[in-house]
Amino acid sequence: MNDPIEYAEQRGRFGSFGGRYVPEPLWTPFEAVAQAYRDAMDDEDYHRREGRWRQSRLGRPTPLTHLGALSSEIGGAQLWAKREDLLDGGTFCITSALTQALIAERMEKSRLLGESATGDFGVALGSVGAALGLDVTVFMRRAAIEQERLNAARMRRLGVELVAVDAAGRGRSQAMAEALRSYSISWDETFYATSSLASPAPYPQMVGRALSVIGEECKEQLRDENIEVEYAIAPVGSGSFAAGLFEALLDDEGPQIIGAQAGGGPETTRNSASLVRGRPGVYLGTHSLVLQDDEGQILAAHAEAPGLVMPVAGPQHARWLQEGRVHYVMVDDADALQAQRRLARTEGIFASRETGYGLAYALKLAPTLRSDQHILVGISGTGIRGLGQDDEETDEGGIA
Amino acid sequence: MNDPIEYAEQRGRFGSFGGRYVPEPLWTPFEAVAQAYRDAMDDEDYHRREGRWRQSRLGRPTPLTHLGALSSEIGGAQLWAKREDLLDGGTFCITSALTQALIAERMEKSRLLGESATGDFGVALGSVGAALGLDVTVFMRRAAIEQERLNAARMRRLGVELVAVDAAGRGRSQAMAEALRSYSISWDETFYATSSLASPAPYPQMVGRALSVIGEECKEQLRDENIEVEYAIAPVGSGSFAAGLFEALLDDEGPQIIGAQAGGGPETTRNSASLVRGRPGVYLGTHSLVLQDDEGQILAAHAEAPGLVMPVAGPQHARWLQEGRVHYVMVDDADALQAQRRLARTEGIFASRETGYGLAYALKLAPTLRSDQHILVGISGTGIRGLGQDDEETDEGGIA
Amino acid sequence: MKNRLTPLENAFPRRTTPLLLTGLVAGDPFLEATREYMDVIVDAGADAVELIIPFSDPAYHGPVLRRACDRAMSEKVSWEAVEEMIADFRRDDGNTPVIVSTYYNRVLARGTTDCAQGLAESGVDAVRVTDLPAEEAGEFKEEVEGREMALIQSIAPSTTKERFRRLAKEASGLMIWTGHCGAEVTMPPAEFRDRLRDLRQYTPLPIVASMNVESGEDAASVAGACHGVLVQSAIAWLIEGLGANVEERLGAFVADLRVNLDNIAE
Amino acid sequence: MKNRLTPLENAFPRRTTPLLLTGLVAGDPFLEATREYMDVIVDAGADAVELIIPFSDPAYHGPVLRRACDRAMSEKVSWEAVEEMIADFRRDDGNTPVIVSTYYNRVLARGTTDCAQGLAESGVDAVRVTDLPAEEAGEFKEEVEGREMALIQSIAPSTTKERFRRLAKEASGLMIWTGHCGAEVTMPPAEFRDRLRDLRQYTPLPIVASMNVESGEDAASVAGACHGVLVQSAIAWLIEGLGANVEERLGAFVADLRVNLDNIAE
Ligand SMILES: Cc1ncc(COP(=O)(O)O)c(C=O)c1O
Ligand SMILES: Cc1ncc(COP(=O)(O)O)c(C=O)c1O
Repeated sequence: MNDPIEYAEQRGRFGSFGGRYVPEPLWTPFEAVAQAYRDAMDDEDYHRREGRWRQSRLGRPTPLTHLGALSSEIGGAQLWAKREDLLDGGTFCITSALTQALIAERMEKSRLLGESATGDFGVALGSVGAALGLDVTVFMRRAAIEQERLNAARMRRLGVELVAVDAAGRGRSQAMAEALRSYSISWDETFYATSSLASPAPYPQMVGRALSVIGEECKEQLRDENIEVEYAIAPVGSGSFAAGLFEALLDDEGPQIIGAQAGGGPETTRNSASLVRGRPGVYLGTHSLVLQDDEGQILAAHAEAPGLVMPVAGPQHARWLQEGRVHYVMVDDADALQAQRRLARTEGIFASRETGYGLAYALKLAPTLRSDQHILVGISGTGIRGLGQDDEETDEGGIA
Repeated sequence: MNDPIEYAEQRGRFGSFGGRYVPEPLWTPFEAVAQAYRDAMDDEDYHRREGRWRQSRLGRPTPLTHLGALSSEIGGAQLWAKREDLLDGGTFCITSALTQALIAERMEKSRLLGESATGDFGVALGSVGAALGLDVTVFMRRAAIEQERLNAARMRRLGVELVAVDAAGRGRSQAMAEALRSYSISWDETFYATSSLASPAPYPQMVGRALSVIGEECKEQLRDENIEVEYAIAPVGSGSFAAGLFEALLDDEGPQIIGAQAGGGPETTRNSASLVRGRPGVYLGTHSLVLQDDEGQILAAHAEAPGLVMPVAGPQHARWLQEGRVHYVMVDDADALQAQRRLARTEGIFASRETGYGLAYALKLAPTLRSDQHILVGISGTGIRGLGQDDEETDEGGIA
Repeated sequence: MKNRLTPLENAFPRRTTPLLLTGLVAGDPFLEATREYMDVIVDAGADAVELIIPFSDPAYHGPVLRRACDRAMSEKVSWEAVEEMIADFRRDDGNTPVIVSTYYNRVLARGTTDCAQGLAESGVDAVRVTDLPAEEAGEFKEEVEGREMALIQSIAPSTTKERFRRLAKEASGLMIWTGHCGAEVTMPPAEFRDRLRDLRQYTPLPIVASMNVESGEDAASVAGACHGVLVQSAIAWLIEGLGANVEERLGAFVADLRVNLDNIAE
Repeated sequence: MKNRLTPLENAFPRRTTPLLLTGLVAGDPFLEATREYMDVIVDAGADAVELIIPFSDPAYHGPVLRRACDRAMSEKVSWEAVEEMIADFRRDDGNTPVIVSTYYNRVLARGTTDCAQGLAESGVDAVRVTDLPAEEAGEFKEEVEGREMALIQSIAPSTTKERFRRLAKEASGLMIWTGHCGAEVTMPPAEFRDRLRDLRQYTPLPIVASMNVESGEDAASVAGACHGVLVQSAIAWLIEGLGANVEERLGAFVADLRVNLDNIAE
């Protein structure tokens, strides 16, 4: 159990969480993915190729930016931001998409099939798919396609086959279900790719490992800056971004790690805080913490940031919670929006709304610390996506 | 004349081109900028600070990506892309904006004032302005603001004061004129920043030097790849992006360098090819090549890519043309669009339409070369900007 | 070793004609109706009734069953209510096997022991959990089989022969071939026939196919290659249509399936 | 050393009242009209006429003059046509100085020599190039001054005293204080007065202010601090309004400026 990733990959589990809870049609295809993934992990050529692509195409490593202006405005600790908004496509997603596409290539699949809640992962999949000569099909709720016009248009430019799923409610589970159903009849030539850490094995392992490069880079960058952070904070929907940031920093000597979930607000009990309000359960193929009622019915998740709308988190988070290694908190939607806007105004970094949830918590923590202490926040992506829809907001000053 | 940059900076000239052709109210403010800029260049602290910001905030160096799939699809030379689309804000612009903002800070100005044709530079200015605690005012044609909704919305989020200029025609000269008129009564606390290389001294020097980091990085990256390129190609509007890519590669032993300008197409004589169809003249404060009629009236420039709509290029280009160091060509609008789309479909890189002009030329050159020869193309930015307006294009396959 | 002689296994070998298993979503449109449909279906010739306990996110079911679950969800069907209904059915009908199927989260929410106990007490013969593969079933399988119920194993086109043999060794009651995905049947008929002929060598259990059967003809053609059919969506679709005479049409539909299945045995 | 005794310099010292310079965009709305306006303006008391040769992108002019240039642009006003008109004016009026102003690209397109020669031959007294600062003017300045014309130097609020002294040394004819930017006047009146008082020590040339003068009152108030006013936009605005009696109103407006300027001298 020295290396938690290795341990997890062998059993498909993270402590008592994880596993592969899928109907029989999906078992064997996913076992083949697990096998191909294990093979890749043992193959130095694979790691070299992945490393090269990350650097020369995705734009890794991403910078670690000192938020000097914001820190002094708030007073207290110094804030540092890991800039996944500067990756190709504008979000952290492409790092995960690349790994999955490279595994697909190893398996000699000709197509990537995935689901996307916001289109971010769809764009990422479209990019790496095109580069590797793989067809790409993305399932997305029809309402989400209409809302995320920008990402829909980008996917079309990238040649993605975009499949609209008619389903009520927000969040990605419906589109995931459709994608999986389609995959169950096409797995022979198709690779299922997911943006969600809450997925059947080997996906939480595979996605978690792919994204752990985020935290590895941070560790090195903090060393270069000669800094030790007191806190590391990231937003948690399904938790893939957060897991990517946290993994390398989970160390008894390391910082206090905080996963920020959408907690709704004073006027609502609706939230996406699976790791605060959820109970153990099995959903979307994994045993983890799930927002559910007493009868085991899944509750609709809510967050102002569409990327966080998820009633279940990846199983490693359930384990980290259980073991007390990560602290999960709820952040009000309004505070998150506030934090997102403040980052834009004060630092000129227009980050995703998802980012606001982690940042809002950091902004509350900072004043309780000394100015020679440090907080690391993860920026999951740029805020451009959201502009496709809410540019009617003119409350922020019009045109002269 | 060993170092062309140094030479130019001292006289404000590039050979017989360049200079500072401005009315008296602007002379002294620009001379002060020139002085501050010279001081900064002699100040190691300045260079250190600039380098640090570039790396830790802007995302420099940007990757050099081998376009393997496109190269083999085309046949012939290997194509390599310099990825300025991965910079903060999604275009090369922020590198120039940063330098200007840092000079403004040195001059203890409290405001940045600039013009933006597409909003790309406005977003860049907004970002660095916010980070440095400077107010930002951006002048933009009203029609452009309406068309570039995405960038307008981004600027608002960044707290930019966006001033709509009512002016006919495309291109940036009208907005530049308004910005300069406003600056002429506010220079005391304001710094004028420009996206255009075709500007009065010291701007062509300052912007050219700031952006020359693009080519410096390429040189190093090509050395790391152990590659010598036969051609280096970039789109040229005012030519700041291209100058940034070219400067470090201008070497007798170096590649053939090609500036691609918007040439219209078979059905039109309208173009933006100042360096092919232009004659020497003075416009926008600089002596360079200008699209004009026999009476010296400026001709309206045309290009499908708004960033290239410019009837005059930066003075260094005029000099490079005169000295035969760079070859300037016209590329059809239709071919450029084709190239942009092909890059998205084949490589998963959704670049700006401007990029298509350089790439289209590269795609014609490549088959004439051997597969162990190499071509470098510059990607000036992402294509997202354009999606804000033409997402009604459904010709590329709808939603299933 | 678990007890292989569950009531389910005992019930089937008596028949010489193909098996007709019929599914109903419990609580669609309300529980009393389901209870009546059970009688109708059994009277019309079904060999067993599967009761689908509605789940909020029946991701692996096709659109018709998802709509049926949606309707049933608004009835807030509790385990206790379903069990009462089954017990009531058992009072009238001591023989026809009842299979309960659901998603694993509903089982976990109640607790695997309580769930198995409650179902066993109400007279359930077999349990099927859509998203619980054999590899993850350990604990619940013991709870179920320890109470003389079968935990039904599914197989699918993607199941390798090697895996099938492993699954078959541990299976009880019957096995269900999941041969469609929502609507589309996932394997061409000839291949299906060959595959099933092959698989049947490795298990003494009946293999019943879920193949999107919509008519007596469909049923007959599918059952020619295996031991019977499981019909779910077509029944939910009939119930969705409602109208005054839904029970009449339901009975006629099942009777037609029965006749067609019996015909191929002759 | 250049010849300082241009006709322009000779013309002004004769007056004891403030100078009234008036600008017209050549070709707005057509050249014949401009020719007539010149007479009207001079008859009403202007000391000199500035003819603005239209440029496609008069970036450094305010909105009124840019619109005037736009209108004149559609007339495609060539150098030759303007020169013919000036020559015609000179045949009637041998004294009133004529200043030609434009942007440098129009000069370059013709060639600096041809341009200076053509203008000199038609009877022009001074040339003003909006975007040609002293530092860039070398060659053209020689061409102009070599032909007994002045190349008029502008000064502005941003001009330092040190720079002013350098500019004044090289200046000929008169100097123009560019004290507004399109519409807004760029320096408060008191500061303007102080600054001009200071500058006047360093040059024998008259300093005429371009200060967005819109009325006789404005003119008087500005001219109190310098040697006169240059009025452009207000005249272009009058012409833009057109109507039947535009010449009448133009004459009345200039006459009013004249009266107000003459009053302060008394
Ligand atoms: C920008 C952004 N941030 C955060 C998230 C949440 O990611 P995760 O579900 O991996 O926690 C998403 C998901 O789409 C996203 O797009
Ligand atoms: C994406 C992009 N590419 C190219 C250009 C042209 O740049 P330049 O005028 O410096 O040649 C621009 C200008 O805005 C741009 O936005």
